[in-house]
Amino acid sequence: MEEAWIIPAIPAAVFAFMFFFRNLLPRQGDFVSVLGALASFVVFFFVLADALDGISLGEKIRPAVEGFTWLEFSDFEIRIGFYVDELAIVMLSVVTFVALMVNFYSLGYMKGENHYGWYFTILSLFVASMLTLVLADNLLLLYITWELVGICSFLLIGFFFERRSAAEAAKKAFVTTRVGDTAFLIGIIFAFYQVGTFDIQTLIEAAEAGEISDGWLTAISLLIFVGCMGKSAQFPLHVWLPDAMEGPTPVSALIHAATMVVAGVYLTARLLPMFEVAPYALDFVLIVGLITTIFSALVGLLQTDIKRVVAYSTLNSLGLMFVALGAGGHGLTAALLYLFVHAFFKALLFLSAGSVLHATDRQDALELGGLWRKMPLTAILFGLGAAAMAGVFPLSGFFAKDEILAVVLDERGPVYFGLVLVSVALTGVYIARIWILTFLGKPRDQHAYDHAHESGPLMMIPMVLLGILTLVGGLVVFSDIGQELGFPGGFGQFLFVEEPEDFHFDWALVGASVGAALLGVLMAFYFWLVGSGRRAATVEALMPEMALILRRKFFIDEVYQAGINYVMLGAAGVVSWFDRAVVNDTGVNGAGVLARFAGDRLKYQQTGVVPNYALYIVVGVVVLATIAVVTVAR
Amino acid sequence: MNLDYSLLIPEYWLAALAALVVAADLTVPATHRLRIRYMSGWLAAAGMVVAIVVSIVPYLDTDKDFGGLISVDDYTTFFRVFFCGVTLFTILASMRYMEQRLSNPGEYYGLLIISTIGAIYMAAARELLTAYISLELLSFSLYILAGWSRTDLRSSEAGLKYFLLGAFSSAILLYGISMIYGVTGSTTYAGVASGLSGDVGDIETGMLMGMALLIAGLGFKVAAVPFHAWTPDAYEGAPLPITAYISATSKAAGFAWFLRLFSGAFMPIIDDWRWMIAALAAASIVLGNLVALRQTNIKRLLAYSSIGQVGYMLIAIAALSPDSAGALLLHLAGYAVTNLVLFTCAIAYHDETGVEEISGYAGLAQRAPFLALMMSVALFSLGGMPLFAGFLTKFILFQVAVEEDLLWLAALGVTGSFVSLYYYLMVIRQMYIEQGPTLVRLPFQPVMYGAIFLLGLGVMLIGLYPAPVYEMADDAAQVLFV
Amino acid sequence: MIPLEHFLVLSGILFSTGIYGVLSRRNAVLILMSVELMLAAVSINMTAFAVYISPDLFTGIIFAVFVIVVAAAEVALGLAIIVRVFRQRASANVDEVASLKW
Amino acid sequence: MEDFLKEYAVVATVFIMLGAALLMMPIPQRRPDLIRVVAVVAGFAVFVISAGIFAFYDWEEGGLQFQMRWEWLENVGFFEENGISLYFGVDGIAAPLFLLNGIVTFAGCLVSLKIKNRNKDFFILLFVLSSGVFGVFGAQDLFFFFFWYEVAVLPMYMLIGIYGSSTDFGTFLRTKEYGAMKLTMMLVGGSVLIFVGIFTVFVEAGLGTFDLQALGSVSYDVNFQKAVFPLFLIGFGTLAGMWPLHTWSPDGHVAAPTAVSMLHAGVLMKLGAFGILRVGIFLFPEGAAFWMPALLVVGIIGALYGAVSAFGQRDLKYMIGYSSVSHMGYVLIGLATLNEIGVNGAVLQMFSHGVMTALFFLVVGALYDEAHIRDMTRFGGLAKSLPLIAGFMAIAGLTSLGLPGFSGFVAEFHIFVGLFQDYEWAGVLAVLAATITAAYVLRMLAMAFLGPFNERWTRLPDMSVNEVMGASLLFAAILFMGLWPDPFVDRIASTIVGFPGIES
Amino acid sequence: MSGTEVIFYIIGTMTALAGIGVVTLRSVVHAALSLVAAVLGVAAVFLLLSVEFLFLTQVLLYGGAVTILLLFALMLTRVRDVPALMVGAQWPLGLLAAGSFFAVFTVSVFDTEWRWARDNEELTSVAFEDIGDTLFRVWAVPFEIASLVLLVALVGAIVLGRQEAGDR
Repeated sequence: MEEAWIIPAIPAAVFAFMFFFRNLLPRQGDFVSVLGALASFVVFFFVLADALDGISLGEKIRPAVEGFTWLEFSDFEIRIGFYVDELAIVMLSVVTFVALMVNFYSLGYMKGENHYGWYFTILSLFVASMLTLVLADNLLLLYITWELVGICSFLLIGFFFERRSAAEAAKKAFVTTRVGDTAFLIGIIFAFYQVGTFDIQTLIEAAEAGEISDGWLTAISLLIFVGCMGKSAQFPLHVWLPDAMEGPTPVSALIHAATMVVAGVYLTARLLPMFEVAPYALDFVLIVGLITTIFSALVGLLQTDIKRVVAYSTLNSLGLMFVALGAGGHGLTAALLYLFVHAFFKALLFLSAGSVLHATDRQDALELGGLWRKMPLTAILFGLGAAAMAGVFPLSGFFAKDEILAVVLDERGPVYFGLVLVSVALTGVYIARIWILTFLGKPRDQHAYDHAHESGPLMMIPMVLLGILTLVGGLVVFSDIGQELGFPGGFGQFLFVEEPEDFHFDWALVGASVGAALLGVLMAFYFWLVGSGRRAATVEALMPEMALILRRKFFIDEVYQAGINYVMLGAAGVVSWFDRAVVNDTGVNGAGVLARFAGDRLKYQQTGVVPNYALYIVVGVVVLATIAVVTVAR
Repeated sequence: MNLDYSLLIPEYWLAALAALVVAADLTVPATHRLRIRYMSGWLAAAGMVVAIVVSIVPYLDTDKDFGGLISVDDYTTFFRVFFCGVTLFTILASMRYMEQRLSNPGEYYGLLIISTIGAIYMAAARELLTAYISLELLSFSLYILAGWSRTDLRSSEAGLKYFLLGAFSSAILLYGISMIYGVTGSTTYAGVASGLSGDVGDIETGMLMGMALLIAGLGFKVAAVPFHAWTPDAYEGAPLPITAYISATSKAAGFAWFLRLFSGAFMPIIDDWRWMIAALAAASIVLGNLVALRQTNIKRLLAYSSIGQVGYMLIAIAALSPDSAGALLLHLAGYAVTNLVLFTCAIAYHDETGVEEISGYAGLAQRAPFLALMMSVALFSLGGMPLFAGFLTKFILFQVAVEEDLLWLAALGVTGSFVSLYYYLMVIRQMYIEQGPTLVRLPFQPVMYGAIFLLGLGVMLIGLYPAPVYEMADDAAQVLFV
Repeated sequence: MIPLEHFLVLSGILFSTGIYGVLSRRNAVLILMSVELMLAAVSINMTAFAVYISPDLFTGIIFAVFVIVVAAAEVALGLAIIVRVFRQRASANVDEVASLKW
Repeated sequence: MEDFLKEYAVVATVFIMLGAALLMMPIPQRRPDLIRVVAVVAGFAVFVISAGIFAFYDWEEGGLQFQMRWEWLENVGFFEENGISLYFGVDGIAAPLFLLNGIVTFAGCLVSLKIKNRNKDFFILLFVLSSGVFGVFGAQDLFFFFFWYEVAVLPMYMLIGIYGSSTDFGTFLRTKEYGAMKLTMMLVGGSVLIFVGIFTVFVEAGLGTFDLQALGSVSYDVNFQKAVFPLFLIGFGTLAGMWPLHTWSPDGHVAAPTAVSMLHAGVLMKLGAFGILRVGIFLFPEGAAFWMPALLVVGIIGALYGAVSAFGQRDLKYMIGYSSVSHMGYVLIGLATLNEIGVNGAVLQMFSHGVMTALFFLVVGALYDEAHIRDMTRFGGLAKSLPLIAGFMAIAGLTSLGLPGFSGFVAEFHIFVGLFQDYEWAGVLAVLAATITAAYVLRMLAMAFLGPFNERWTRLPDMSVNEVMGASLLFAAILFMGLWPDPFVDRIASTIVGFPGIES
Repeated sequence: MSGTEVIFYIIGTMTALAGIGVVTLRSVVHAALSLVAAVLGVAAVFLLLSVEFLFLTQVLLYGGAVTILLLFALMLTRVRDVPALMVGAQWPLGLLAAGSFFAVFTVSVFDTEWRWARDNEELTSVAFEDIGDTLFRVWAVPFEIASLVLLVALVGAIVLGRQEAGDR
């Protein structure tokens, strides 16, 4: 376990190597990146084995702390330190695995693009940063990697920078998350002044021991959570995520499924003990999560871009995770379980969507349709992912959603439970809808349809792997299966806050959950498949304003754009005007003009006429003499 | 009474030299004169070199007086060298100008040399009559020299204005001297001082009346506001070398007298006259620098800039102390050398092109890089930028003022110097930034360039290694306060 | 005996008159004449002080002698300058000889 | 031998620059190749020496090192023992700044090699500028501190006026002459106050010497400190781009040629902040404590104001110019905290902003020299055809927005932490400015370098080898500090800890 | 009031009037003649102060040489004699300035205690020999300088006054 640092170190080294030498290597060095990801993945298993060595059911693994001081300045110390516990291990498994998958998939998907090697270079940096983020033992290192992840996402989303939309999306992603990061940074510094260190465990201990006043604790928690909101695209900082689909599809998978967006969830989970102590913090998390999850489900209803819908489904999922975290109790377990399985089925969804995109060069579902004939495997895999997303039994998503619903019901009561259930149902609707629009029905764009074909093995292998995991991933909740895999028990017994949680079916809950999901799916079939979507159109025609609002995503982008246009550019305009007119032209030039004006006037005393000059002399004498005589005279 | 005439050898030599130059010019037939180019000039220059040697060698560490009227001490030696040096470089700078635009070289150089005597005696005098008559000697020469040019209408106008105002102001000066004589009963500086220090009661108004008049007269000589008005006109009208000479010698002589008189005679009542000088200084700084902002003629610009410079120097008089005297002498030395560089460059350019307007300097950096460079050096030095003399000398000057609690004046001086940088930069802009009408190189002028180079070295020397000059100045100043 | 002050007042009148002349006259020669008046006032001052204060050294008298000499030289020189200007500009009025300004 | 090297290293930097300038003077204009050789050799030499100074500064020992003193004026006039001495020494604050100037000077030489018109004058002036900067960083005598300070300002007018460029804003024109004059006048105007301050300090101390250490050993009356400190604060602050005395900076930097912008924004502005610290705070700790809240407010305003202004700019150089105002605002904020972390951050930020903004100007200069416009809206998608320019621009931009791994983060983080110690409200605003920085940097990158490729620029060449070398040098410095800040912090801390007026 | 005093006040008044005439008379020739009168009045004052040497010098130099020179100058420069234009535009200011100077001066004269002045003593005339002796002994240097001044004035007058080819 002390060797955990090797896991991020490998992709970091790959990045450094490729940054300088990629163009000297064959194939622009893509294999280096893939091998690096593979190596990380392999090393992860060694670490895992080491961690699991000798722990039994109900025991927590002894966290390993490793690292060195990067910068020391009087009592101010910045460490590069690694902390490995169950939480980190779950995250590591997700990140290393998805990274490997995406690397493989990209070999096929990105073939022939410009800057092919650069893509893999950034990918490696991204993986390295994400792995370090997961392992960081202090907030500052976490923040550093947090930012690095952000910049990688900027570079990757903007990879097709020649598309204006990609450039804009990249910018938007970075700036929006940066807003959250601002709060995060402030929170970190506040925390530093409360406990005198950046160490996460020390902070949690101090919070639990009540060494931090409630006010500070709430402030710190909320500020850090705002950072999480930015990174995990929670309402109202969610706007960047759908746009981020401008990036290459594997990147979307990597960022939106497995890694960057769950960084916020991870951080909240990491600091959950502190959030629990802080007043209001958990409630805030819950409400933000709830808003996001319902909001995104609603917006997802009428979107037609495949990747965008998947993106909204991601928002939806992330919201659910925060709901789970905010619920308290076993929420951590539930959220992490969802995170774990979400990685598989969301990656699967994205990669399938990428496969469609790759094959048809179309992204809008309205131009597709009936593709199952041309791409049956993709259709099945996409459907699998969609079903998991919807929470259909017995796919992995079901188990996780079930857990979350259970937690919400236990901890927060029926109102919240009902709201979550609505979100689940809506999820069923839109995710089924997009699958229907894409793969079923009649082809709407014959040209695209004719050219469609199943993707090559490099892309299909990861998809199939992910499909299998989507199918079976949820089973890790069972104690027996967990023990078979070498864990002390099921997921809830491995990763827990206070006491290990045994998985059990609450049939009423299962019924509600599956019922809601199936209801949603059926509605989708009813409205969009039967009668080729005329019914949906009818419904839409009934309430056009509502449809418009949904299509335009509640106008939030427009509001923000207006904010930037009117507030930021307006402020810039005002400041520019002030700078030019007041500071420069009046203040600086004014002094100069005044001096020159004075010079201009004064120079006319030089009349050229001798008696005038003589007059100056006499006046000078008289003035001097008068003052002297008057002041001294007796 | 000590009447050791050997103390006055340098001045006798100068008088003889003047006679020699005039006589040579008169006697050598015109046909020969053409063959020996610049004959009078070289003769005068060689004579000045001798004069410098004669001024230094026998009088190192001398401290004697001649009949109670003239002191020959370090201070006098300093100014002998100073004035002879200025005259020497003026002569060098005049040679070509004289040949091209003036006539009567013998008389011209003769008058220059004789005026040097006047300047020296102003510095050396310890008595008001001697000083006054020396002043007249210098002034008369300058009136004539200012109006020397026969081809330039402005020249005679300048001579007339300079003369009329000079006569007027010397009457005022004399009236002031008479009042001082009346109150103190003496015209020697020491006598005046003892007449004042014996005074236990209040100061007499008559004395102050006299001082006001005297300061007006001296202020005229050094061109302090409001007695400055002759300066721009005389500077512009006079032939360029004479402008240079006036700006260096006339001003320095005025201050030489100022220093010796005020330290020797008026030190006891410094608190009663300090404000007068301070007021003049402030007015000079403000007016000189502001009006200079709007000038287009290089001579006129330098005239106003010199008015501003006078303001700085007056600060040292207002803050009169042994330190300030040393600082003033150092500043005078730096200022004179700098000004000579500037004027010599201007003359060299004028000799080739006849240009006096600042806009005519456009493109000088490409036509004559050396001239442009040295001119920039001088301008930066005047503007008080480091590496050059101006920075250090002004720094010390203002520092001294602050030592004497004249912080406000020093601050005003620094501000004025800041403003002055603007118009100096405008000249530099013409030379370096603006494109000239032509890129043709100006021919090399060995004499001028040599002189400029030497003077430029002086500017750099004072700026970078001031210790020797400053020590000399300081030694000279100490004599005044024994 | 006449008080010293009375001599001084007389000289003051002459001096002030001279100042007025310089300030108000246009003709350069007349200005020069006014200056002569001022110099005469100086001589009175000097002599009166010399007689009243230090008759043994009579510095003031010597001073007055020099003033007279210088004044004479000044007039000679001034004449030459004025005549020259007059030749060039056909005027000896100072406000007409004012091309140098500003 | 080592002692010898240590003694003369600092003098060498100053006089190699001046000497090279002198050496170039007699070289005829028609031999630009010779000039270039001299320039590069001299630039490289000072780079090596300054790197050596940084490397061999013994931070465990701390204090003044590389000391050398020549008496200049002593026992004459009002000067007493050590009156004015050419006294050089390097402390832990100056050591990184020496390195900074060495790097930027060398990089500036490299990119200036392509100057064809009057390159002799250019290098002479540039080297005078650089020598002044070295002089200030090394000066341990107040007179010479100011002396070199002015030397550094001296050549600016000509450098900008001759080699600069004018900007047409449509409704009005900002000529290079205007920019040059404004820059010079404002900087010299600021030094008027410093002048006055130095006078009063000298008199108040009454030691007859300008030796900075000696002056620092006097404890001045508190009211005197309060009265005099603002003189130094505003005077040096002008050069540091302190709001509202910053307006010379955008106009001046935009008008200046590449190498001059690099040196000026990169190094010269640091002189101001260095002066506030080295002279202002050092001599008047109590006055500083009294005035620092004011500086803090001004610094925050500057940081926000500069960032917002930069956001509104379309001209690349103006954007960088205003971003300099913003970043120098951070430096001032860091100084204003008066605690070790904050001041440490300020010094780090001086270095960081120095290399970063130099890189910015280098890249923009490379672009402008070929494209002849700087309006970012008229570019677009340049990353396609000019990967190097786009890449270095992105690096500079990311450094500027405080991306971890680059130097900006280390510096800004120190400043923020120091700031939050006493002024939480200010800290929030300062962090906000960093966010706006991200916005305008990305806006610029997206506008000019990303998006659809503008076919008009198909034939635009990428950076030349020299420029890439210069940029790489700066990039290396950014990475060095970003990844391994320890050497910097050790050196700075050795002086900051126990510095008068700076609390832990 | 003794006879001397009466004479002094009469002469003083006449001198002052003559001086005023110099600066106010419209005809330049009248003004010049008025100057002669004033100069002679001053000479008379010298006599009253029993300084005969100065009296002689004044009469000879001023009354003779200077006046004639001035008249020459007037003749040489007089093209038109328009009396109305003899006085410049700033004469009221001039009057004010001169008047205030006189006022201040008078105040200071009466305010000052001329402590070096002897009171109530008979004036003794200064012997010519004494003046000569002092002039060449004590004041030798100023005397020599004065000679140079005269020389300069002479040379200057010649150089400036001489008409040469190329004159404008």
